Amino acid sequence: MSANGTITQALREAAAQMLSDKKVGVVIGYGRDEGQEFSTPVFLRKAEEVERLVFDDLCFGNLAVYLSRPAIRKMGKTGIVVKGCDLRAVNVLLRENVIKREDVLLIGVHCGGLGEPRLPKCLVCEVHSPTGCDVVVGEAIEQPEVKAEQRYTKADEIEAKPVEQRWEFWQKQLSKCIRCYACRQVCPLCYCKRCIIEKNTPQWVETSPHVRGNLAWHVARALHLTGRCVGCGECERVCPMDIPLGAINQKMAKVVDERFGFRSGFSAEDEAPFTTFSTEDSEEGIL
Amino acid sequence: MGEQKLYQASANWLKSAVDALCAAGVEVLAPTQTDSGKVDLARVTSSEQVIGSYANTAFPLKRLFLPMSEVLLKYEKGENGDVDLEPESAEAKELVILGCRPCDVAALGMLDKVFQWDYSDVAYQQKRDRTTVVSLACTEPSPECFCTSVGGSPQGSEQSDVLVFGNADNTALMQVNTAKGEKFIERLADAVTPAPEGTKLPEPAELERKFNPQKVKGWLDDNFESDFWVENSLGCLGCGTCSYLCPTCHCFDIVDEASWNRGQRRRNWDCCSFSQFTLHASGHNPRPNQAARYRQRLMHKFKYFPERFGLLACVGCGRCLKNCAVGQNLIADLADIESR
Amino acid sequence: MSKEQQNKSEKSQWQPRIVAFLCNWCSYAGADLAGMSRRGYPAAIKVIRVPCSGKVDPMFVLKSFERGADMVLVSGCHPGDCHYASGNYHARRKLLAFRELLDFLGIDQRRFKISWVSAAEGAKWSSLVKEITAEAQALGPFETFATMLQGEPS
Amino acid sequence: MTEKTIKLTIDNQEVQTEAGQTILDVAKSLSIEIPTLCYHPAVPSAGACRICVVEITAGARGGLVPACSYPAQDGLEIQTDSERVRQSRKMTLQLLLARSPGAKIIREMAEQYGCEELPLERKDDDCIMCGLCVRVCQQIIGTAAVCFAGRGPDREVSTPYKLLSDVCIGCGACAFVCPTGAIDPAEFCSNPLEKIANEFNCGIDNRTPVHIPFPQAVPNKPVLDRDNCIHFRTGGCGVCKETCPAGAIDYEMEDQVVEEDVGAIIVATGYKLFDTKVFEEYGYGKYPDVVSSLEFERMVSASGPTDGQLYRPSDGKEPKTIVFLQCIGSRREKGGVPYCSKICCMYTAKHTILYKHKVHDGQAFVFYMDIRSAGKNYEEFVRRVLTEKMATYLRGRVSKVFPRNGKLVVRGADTLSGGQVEISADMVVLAPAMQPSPGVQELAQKLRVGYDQHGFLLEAHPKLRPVETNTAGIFLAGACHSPQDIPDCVAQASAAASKALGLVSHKQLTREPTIGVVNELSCNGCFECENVCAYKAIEHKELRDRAGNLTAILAHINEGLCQGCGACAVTCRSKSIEVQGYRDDQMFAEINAIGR
Repeated sequence: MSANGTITQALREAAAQMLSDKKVGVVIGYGRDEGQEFSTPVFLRKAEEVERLVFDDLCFGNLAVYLSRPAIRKMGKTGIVVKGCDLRAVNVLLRENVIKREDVLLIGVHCGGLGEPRLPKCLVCEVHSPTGCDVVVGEAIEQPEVKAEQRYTKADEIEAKPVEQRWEFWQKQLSKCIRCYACRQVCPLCYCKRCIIEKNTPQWVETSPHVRGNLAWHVARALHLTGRCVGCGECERVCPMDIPLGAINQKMAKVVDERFGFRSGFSAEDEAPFTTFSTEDSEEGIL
Repeated sequence: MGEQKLYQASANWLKSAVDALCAAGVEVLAPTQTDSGKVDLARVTSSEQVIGSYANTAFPLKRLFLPMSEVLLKYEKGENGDVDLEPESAEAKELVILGCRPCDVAALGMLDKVFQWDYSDVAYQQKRDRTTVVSLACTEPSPECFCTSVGGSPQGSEQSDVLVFGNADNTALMQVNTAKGEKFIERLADAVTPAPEGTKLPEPAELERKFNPQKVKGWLDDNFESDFWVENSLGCLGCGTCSYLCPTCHCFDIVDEASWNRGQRRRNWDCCSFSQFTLHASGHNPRPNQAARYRQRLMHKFKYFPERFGLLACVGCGRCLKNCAVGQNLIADLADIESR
Repeated sequence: MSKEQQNKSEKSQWQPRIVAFLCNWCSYAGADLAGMSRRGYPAAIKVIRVPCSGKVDPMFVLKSFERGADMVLVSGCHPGDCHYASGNYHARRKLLAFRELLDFLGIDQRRFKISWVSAAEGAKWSSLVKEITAEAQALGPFETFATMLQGEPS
Repeated sequence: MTEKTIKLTIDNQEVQTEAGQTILDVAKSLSIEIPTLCYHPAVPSAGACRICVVEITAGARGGLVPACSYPAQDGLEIQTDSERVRQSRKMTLQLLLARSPGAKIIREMAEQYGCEELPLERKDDDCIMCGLCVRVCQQIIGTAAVCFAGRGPDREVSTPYKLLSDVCIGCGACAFVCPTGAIDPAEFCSNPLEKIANEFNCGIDNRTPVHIPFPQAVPNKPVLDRDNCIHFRTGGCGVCKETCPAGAIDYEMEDQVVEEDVGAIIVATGYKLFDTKVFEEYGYGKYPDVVSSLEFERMVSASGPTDGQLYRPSDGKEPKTIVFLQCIGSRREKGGVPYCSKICCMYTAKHTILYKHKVHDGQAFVFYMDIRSAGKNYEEFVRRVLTEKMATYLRGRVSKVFPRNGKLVVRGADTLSGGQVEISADMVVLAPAMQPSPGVQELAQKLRVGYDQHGFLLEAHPKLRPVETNTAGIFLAGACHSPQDIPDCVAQASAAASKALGLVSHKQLTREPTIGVVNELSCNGCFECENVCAYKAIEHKELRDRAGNLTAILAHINEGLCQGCGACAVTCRSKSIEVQGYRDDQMFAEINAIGR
């Protein structure tokens, strides 16, 4: 049996066990829908349904997005299949009191990377093996060293352009945005009951999908995710207009990494960079 | 097809069309390759830019008539306190769309119903009036396509001024449906000749029917309250991708964007999947959860719209299932409904 | 008059619009002191008082650009002197990161200034405003933002 | 009448007293003076020196007895100054004089009793072998570091084997009690105490570890300097406690951090003087006769270290020529401070008068920039100094002070005559700039009040709120705010006190309503606001449904604690916190007005 096949089997067993033991009200995992280019989320309520569960090379999604969804929370304790990268999002949710640890049952999967060719995020993944899960399935995977300069290559690439070209680039990219908000909806950390975009007294961000409004929206999104974004790349994957949103988030991740030595989601106990400060922070550029 | 006329076009018809139209100062939109590798309608000035083989464009035609964001009027408060109102004047320039697909064109019929129902929407109608739609019959439907399930056809000519049946050797058979279509043919000049009497249209591409909308509606009529809505919407994230890429979805929001003394009123797309779409000022939300919003979307397309206008609000283009972030599958959902 | 000269004179006619968010306790008081000390500074600056530089949301800055500001300044107490103990430290983190974001998106960083001006620094305020006004004048209108709507899709 | 009451007669005065007292004690109570050397009230008497002898004429076996140790008895008749007594004392003193001719007290006593020098071998040893030091060390301190050693002519007070003592705790009690000043623990102690400079007198003299900090101290009571007190350093000594008649010394008392809830704070941290050492050309710290104005002030003070005698620190001679230099650091952008220290002109004028008062034939010079004498009667005061020629005022700066032939040469410019002047002076007095006390910035940061680049605290408004700060309830008085003289300080202190009373005399406190408010409809309960709140004003509010089940925990802002800084509002991503008065719609309205 392939590695993924073994994981699938183990996941089904674990899910069946916890569902029949009534330890959880629902297990969120991946399922296969032929005709889809990725494995889609499935929500299992009964042990008999576990055959729907799979783990394969196409489990791109970050299921942690569902942890804050009221419809899911109503079902009781949630079992959720998490890759190492997804776990980083869970850590942020824990840190921000969105979920309580006792309300989730984490089913960790050792994951060496997804997609063919591998997704860019998988190439620099530093959490092949999830830690702190309740159940872990699969064989532990050797964690290759990731150098600091590998982490933000996408942002680096854009940064290398002169400022005028960056403006042109983003003007072109952001003019495509149709404000479907898929980037927001798929983000596990965009859990606000009321998004800033929906605050209209006053209107923080223009809702019209013109460049000015789009720029404001993506700036707001980037700022709200600064020091929080775990780089799962879902926003970019789901963007129907193929805007390289991940690069913006990556830029901000780079900023907090370089300025404050902070990387999000590696622990639920971290202090987020924008909720704390150091008197030693850089003063450069202040008049 | 009584009034329809058939023409034969030579292999260089596309080049002639683009050249002739551009020379006449007509704006031409045709499928082109986007920088991210997709195919989408864009302004062209040369037939070189036009992409030949594609299942469908990334975006439906809708945004040409109901733009994502459209200025309806502008206003400015003068020194003396008077307010100057200036309705936005629509582009009157003639526009020809070359090579859109029959499903997207058919959707215009639904939009027409909405925007000309009790009041003729000027902004919409002006755009409709200036546009000639030259559609291209489908020969290779994509796996997501299901126009036949909703009463369409890979070579449906509904709302299309000219329907083109392309051949492998780039020659084409053109079916002209309207006066605007006639004008287009005239512009092609030598590149077209009337088809010989008795020329037959090619057989439409085969596309399996995946559900029966009548049966679906039957179930919808009786099952406003059903676990189906909750169970099938668990994965839905509530984004607007399906609606915004849908050729028939037409909900909009009107906003004023004003600074100190001047501003503009805009019509922007909106979407019933958004949690705030029906949020009342009181704080009450009649569609309080994603299940209710998902139900609304299906009900609107397959029950309410047909009840009001006698048309399904779905043309089977398959964009919603192709682009859904979580793989929500409308065909599967409707097939499920039918099986209930 | 040559075209160049004309442009030049038009440019010197043109007054930049600089939005300044000043914390109530230091920079606003510093600007006040400049006035009381009869130290002049260019009227191009439009002051918006905030309780603390830590109250300046980066979106305020962006909004100012949207509304036609050619330059935005956020000014607070010197580090360690915040009336609210740490507001300026928070501001420093957020605003400098925000400035990097603007730069990344292709927006000229020179359009967004951050400064520390204490309540005793009327002279610094006056010279700072003169300096940045001259810079804004040299940079010219912030057309990047002013013309952004032209790229609107149809 | 109890048995213990006894009656005796001293110098024909009848006296009733209790048993257990010595003749010396009784005589003291009658204010009859009996000279002593080896006696110290804190140390048990030994009758060693025989200076205190008195004559018993009746009531016991007659004869000479030492008053310090002979018990008072019923019926005694005593003469303290009879011929016999005087003869005895004279003889004793003649012998002591031969041994210790250098001891001041012996010389004085010997003179009093008309002693001539005897043709004896002079010992030239100040120690009179009274053993008071030995007794205090053994019986009071309990250390026994020194003792008599040797026999006969070799007898002396010494440490064992005359080695440096590591037993000696360096308390100095021996030296303190020694009548002749013959003993110095520094000579035999392996760890002697350093002299403690008297801070109030600018270190001109020394003080003991127990001291009254300054003459007008409130309360005017001695304090124990723990860092220097031998008891706290070694656990020994304790003499002060033994000898304090009021029993006021308590070594167990600890410094306490006192926490008080107060309604108002008045900051009156005063000033320090500019460190004039940075101006090497004036030679302060290098030449002992260059002193600061504050040192001069102490020197000429009647209650100062020299009892008002003015003499040069270097050689103790009276300075006949003195030069005062003003604006040392003041009004000096480079190396100094740009502001005027305000008080120097006036006190320098006063110093010239004081100088003239002390040294009638002395000559004073003042180098000044301008004379700033704004204030009631101030100009008149300076005018008097000038017209009465108390000092010669020279308008100009001094470029250098350097020694020459035992004098200090002051070289400077006289800008009025346009020439260079050189004054050969005995003493130079510098008037340093006034600066805020050290640590005032840290204090200001704690109190969250502003300060300027010099460290002077900022008032809320220079004209309208001069004694208030921007932080409610904190007021300023005195030189922490700016250089001020005494009347200004008093006026400001009175104003600050009135403001503080005005604040605390109300039952309810009125405060600014500009505080944060949470919108509970959109609050996510992420509590990132809590992390940025410097005032711990964010509370956790539990929301419950009608059945009492917990439905959510949301942020709530404590109205009393919130100061309205708005850090939470910016941190809140869902924009669920707004600061009243600075609401987002208000902010945006202001921003919108730019496009006007």
